[in-house]
Amino acid sequence: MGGTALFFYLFSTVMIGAAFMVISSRNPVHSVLFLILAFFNAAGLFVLLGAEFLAMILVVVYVGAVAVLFLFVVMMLDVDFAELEKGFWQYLPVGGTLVLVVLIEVALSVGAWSIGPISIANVATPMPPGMTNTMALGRVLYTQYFYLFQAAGFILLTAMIGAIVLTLRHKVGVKRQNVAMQNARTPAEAVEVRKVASRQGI
Amino acid sequence: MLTISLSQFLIVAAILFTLGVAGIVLNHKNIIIVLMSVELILLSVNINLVAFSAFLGDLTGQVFALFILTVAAAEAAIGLAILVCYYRNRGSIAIDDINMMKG
Amino acid sequence: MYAAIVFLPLLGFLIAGPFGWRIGARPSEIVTTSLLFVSGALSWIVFFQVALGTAPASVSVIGNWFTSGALQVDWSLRIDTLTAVMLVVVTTVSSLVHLYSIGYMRDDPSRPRFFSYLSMFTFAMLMLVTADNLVQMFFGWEGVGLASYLLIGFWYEKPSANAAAIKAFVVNRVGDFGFALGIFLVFVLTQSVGFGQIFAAAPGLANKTIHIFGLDLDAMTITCLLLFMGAMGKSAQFLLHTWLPDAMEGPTPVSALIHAATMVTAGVFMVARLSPLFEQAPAALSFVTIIGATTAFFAATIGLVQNDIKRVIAYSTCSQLGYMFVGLGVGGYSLGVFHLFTHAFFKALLFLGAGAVIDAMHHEQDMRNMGGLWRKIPFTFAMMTIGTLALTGFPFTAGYFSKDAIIEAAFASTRGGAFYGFLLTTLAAGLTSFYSWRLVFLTFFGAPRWAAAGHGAGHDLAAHDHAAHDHEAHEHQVHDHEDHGHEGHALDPHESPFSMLIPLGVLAVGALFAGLIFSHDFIGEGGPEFWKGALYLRPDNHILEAREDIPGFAKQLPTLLMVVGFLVAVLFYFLAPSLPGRLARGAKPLYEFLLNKWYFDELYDAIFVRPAFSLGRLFWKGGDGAIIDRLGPDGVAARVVDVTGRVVKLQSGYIYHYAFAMLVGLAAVITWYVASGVR
Amino acid sequence: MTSFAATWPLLLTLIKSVVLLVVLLIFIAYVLYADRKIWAAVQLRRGPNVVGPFGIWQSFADMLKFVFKEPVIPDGANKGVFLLAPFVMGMLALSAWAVIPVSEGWAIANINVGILYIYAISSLGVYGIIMGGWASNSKYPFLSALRSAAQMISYEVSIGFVFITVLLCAGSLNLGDIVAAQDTRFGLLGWYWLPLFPMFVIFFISALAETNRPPFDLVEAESELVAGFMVEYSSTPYMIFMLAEYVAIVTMCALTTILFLGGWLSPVPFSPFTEVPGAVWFILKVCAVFFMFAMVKAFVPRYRYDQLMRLGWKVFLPISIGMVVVVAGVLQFTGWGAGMAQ
Repeated sequence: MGGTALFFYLFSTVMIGAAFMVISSRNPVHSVLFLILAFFNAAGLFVLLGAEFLAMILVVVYVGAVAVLFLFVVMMLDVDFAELEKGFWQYLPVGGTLVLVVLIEVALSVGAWSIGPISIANVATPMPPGMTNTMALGRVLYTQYFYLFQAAGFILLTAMIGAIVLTLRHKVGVKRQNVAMQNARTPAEAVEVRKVASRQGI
Repeated sequence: MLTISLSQFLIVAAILFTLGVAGIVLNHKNIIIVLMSVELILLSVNINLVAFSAFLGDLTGQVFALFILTVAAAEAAIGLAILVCYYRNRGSIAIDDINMMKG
Repeated sequence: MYAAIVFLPLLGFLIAGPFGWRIGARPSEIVTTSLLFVSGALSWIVFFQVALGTAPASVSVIGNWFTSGALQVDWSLRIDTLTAVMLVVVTTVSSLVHLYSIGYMRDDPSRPRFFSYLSMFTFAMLMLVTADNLVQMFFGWEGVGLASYLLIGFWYEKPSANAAAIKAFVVNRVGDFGFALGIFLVFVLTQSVGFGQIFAAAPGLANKTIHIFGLDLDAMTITCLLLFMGAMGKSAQFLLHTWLPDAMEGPTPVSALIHAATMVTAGVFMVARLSPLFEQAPAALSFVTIIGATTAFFAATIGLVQNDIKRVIAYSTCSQLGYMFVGLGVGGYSLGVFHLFTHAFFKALLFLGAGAVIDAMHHEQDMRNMGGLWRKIPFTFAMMTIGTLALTGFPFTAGYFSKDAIIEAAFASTRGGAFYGFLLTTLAAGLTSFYSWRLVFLTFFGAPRWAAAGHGAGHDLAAHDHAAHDHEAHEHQVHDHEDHGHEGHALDPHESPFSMLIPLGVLAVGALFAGLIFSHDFIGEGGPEFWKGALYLRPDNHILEAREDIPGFAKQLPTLLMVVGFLVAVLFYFLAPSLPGRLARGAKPLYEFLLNKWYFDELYDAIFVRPAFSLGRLFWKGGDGAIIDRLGPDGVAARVVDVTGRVVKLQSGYIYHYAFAMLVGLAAVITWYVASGVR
Repeated sequence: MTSFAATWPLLLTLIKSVVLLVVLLIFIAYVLYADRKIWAAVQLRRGPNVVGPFGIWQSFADMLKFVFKEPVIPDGANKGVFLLAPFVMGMLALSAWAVIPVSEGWAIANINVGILYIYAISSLGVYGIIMGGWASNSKYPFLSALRSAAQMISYEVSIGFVFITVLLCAGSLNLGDIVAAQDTRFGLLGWYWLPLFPMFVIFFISALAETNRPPFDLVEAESELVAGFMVEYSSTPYMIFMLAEYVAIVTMCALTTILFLGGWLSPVPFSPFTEVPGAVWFILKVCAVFFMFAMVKAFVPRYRYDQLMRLGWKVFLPISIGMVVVVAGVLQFTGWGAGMAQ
């Protein structure tokens, strides 16, 4: 009984608390760290839901890559973050009320949600029994959703190229190592042997 | 096996979503927080998808969560790259300064 | 062979037009001219076979042009005696003009263009005369109009040439509008535009009425009047004549070819071709007679006082076209066509001779600056004299047969307006004689006014705008020929090159003998065998026979007036050279009236041009600017600017504003969703 | 009783974890000792030899020394993050051991996505470094932390592709299954180091870079940067950093063993060798791999930073991607893949 529920409430509470800290903490570095915490707990929720592959991928992609990126940027940009925090409380009453209204309404509408028989009957890709989550996902991904998978790959490629193009700056005057050239050098070119007359120097 | 119902997951996701929205609406200064809020919103969507997937026994939800992860990663990379460019040009990342469509 | 006649000029045009700049001027001239001569030779063969021989009239269909419902239009060549006559006229004059142009245009830099236009004109004219339906005829009609426009404006550097070209084009549009309406009406009445069906249906349409503008009008009369309107425009008849004198801005060969021998006679040809229709509309024929007679007289009066050598001949052309219409109007279609035929020879001769004079005088066109030229250019003088004799109707020359026949027919006819026609044409015969001889005397006799008097010194009579305008014209030409020397002292009139003199000779032969040779066939007893039904006469139309039986005085009257005109001319310009000036001063209002061409240009300017301008300005400023633009594009644009000016304020550029707006929307949607319970 | 039945698995896991932790830490102590001894031997020194016979208590003496020193926290440092960093690092390093099977079935959590878990955990190692470097509020640690983070992320990519080739061959993400897949009648010749030799080499070198071992120890380059991102750390936090580093090194050794050297399997598949407990073979193999680590540290000169990056992105990444394609192609067209069996 209690184990799963316990973990659900643990993960959920920590995640929501961390998410709240993400948007409210004064220091963006703390925000990023709380974001990481939130993702960790979300991964825990995924494990509870039996989506272990996705949980791991969430950690690898979000925590291992995206959050690092955020951290890099936050740390490297020399910004007076205290200055950036002004105005948060000023807008809280209106914005907060509106957000709260939305939250309550959504909670009301999804609170009594149950899955109807029609939905059960219309399952597109049922989970195959006796197969690990990873393998089942892979089977679907590489067959039924192969083109989407390819498209996702292209999106990533585009994003990579875009990010590089946007941020790459070619510095002038930087000496760079050309390994091929170094390897191609022979002693004949590299070393010059001279006979030096005594007391003359070169 | 689960004693937790679907609607509990949905409510958790809803809370996460509203927190993300609040982060965008309330934050008037720091665009990095806005980007992080977007990530939170996407995370809440992923939780919804995975929860439906688990309770429905349908893998499609997880597949799409995977695609959302892809897009979110791309979005973060591009967004931050733009941010870095912007910072280089303006020396600031305050949202108040980012209100023109031309450089 | 028929197709070759028609399409060889097209071939010449296609070679000299697009490729003329590449192959050079001389090859272009040779190609177009030789193709035209081939075409001309073939035309004479056709003439001998079809008109004089026994070859049957034929219609050969080349291909379908377009088909739309009942309207079927073919490209076809209709060859009968009428066409054969026109073929001969067109190709002969055209080929001679081509040849002449080689000499006349020898210094012009854009000769390939000129020759390609000439060939294109010839092709279009041939399409016109060989047409077997009204639409193809209209095609040729517009084609010659286009060529005319291009050739009048050939020296497009001259503003006056451009203005004349535009004037010709616009005035012709008025006529063409009527022609087009006539074609529509014909189609409405007969469900066809092919001549075969139209002519077959024509007798059945007599006395039929159509309901139009709340009136019941005689269908054939309306149709023929509309068609005749086209002819009036093209043939420069009274009211629509104003473009022809201005068209003299074009090079002289063009004047000879287009504005004397061929294109302007298209109206005459059209009426003759459609004789089956006109025969069913006596009222229309009366109108034709009246217009023709008026033109003949009115143009002759203007011709009396003009000083520009080409303009005199141009008004003469106008006048002679009037004769032709009188001939047609009294029912003697063959008379009109015969006069067309002879007129082509002597008028082309006169024009080309005038061109030779102008060439000799280094592009001086004002007769007051000529004089005594007969010693310098005797051959040209001889040719011009022959042309003048033919024009004035000296016995046994071409004009004597054709023109006098028309006057006799007008006397003999009992149709409405026939006597009016007789009266005016007879008077005009005398006037013709006067101004023709005046031209000859001023140009070739008397003291040479070109040697001593510089250019412009001869403007003893009131200088007026068109003289100034001519001045401008030849000044331009002189610019092109700087080496000729323009001032009087360097002027040495010389005989033209052979390429110009040979056509003169050939045409002179035609002018002298065409009437003598062909009058029997065209208008005499040989007529029926000659025409073979190409011209339709109603059974009750006996004008050709009646013409023979008129009283002697009526027969001799034109000749008598011709002699009187000659004698007056001798008096004015040989015996008492001071007389014209005194007369002009004595009857100044009349003189001015004639000199200003009955004030037609001013009248049209006041009636049409100025109101059209002000109407256009009204529409432009008031209609387009104040209403359409203000309420339409400008107004919409201004409102858009206003609205966007306000909307822009919503676009703060701040992300959180947008996010907030989205959140509000989201909240509203969810609230509605929850409240209405939509599941 | 019911509550005991319910909490028993949890309790069992806890006991297992504690046992593993203790054994691991003792093992680490002697790994450290071995590292210093080997290095000294190569350099013809004697190494630690004072505390106890042959200096075998040296590591414990060091630990006591660190623990009893005063922790110094720099002024202006972000205190929370500063103290959090070493704990994050140590915790992550240790948590990787939750899924490593020391012998058949001897794993605390035998999860299906074991290798992915390891990958995720190792990719988090960078956080300890970044947090430590940033929280120190000092330029040198910060720069060092950024370089270190970049280095780790770079080599993680090729490690990921190495994992993929192994996974393709084994057909499972479970570490136990991967070892089981290497259990052939060819003994040590059937382990993956031979068929995947290029990947084995790449993995070994990448593991060095991933753990900041020489010749890739640019982060803390003793002779040049003093201690890299750990400059401001002292006493217990410093010790935990060091501990975490060595745990990570041993983790990499264990991973090399599992992926390429047959885990707990006997090198020759017949008695009496198969009678020896799997854990013994496993520990022996881990020690052998660590010996290679130590030897590399001793005799390979340090890389320059740009050369390091070049090696990672321009040499290893293309080779490993190419190998993924080649291996997948071979498996597809020969049908050798264990994963294909299902």
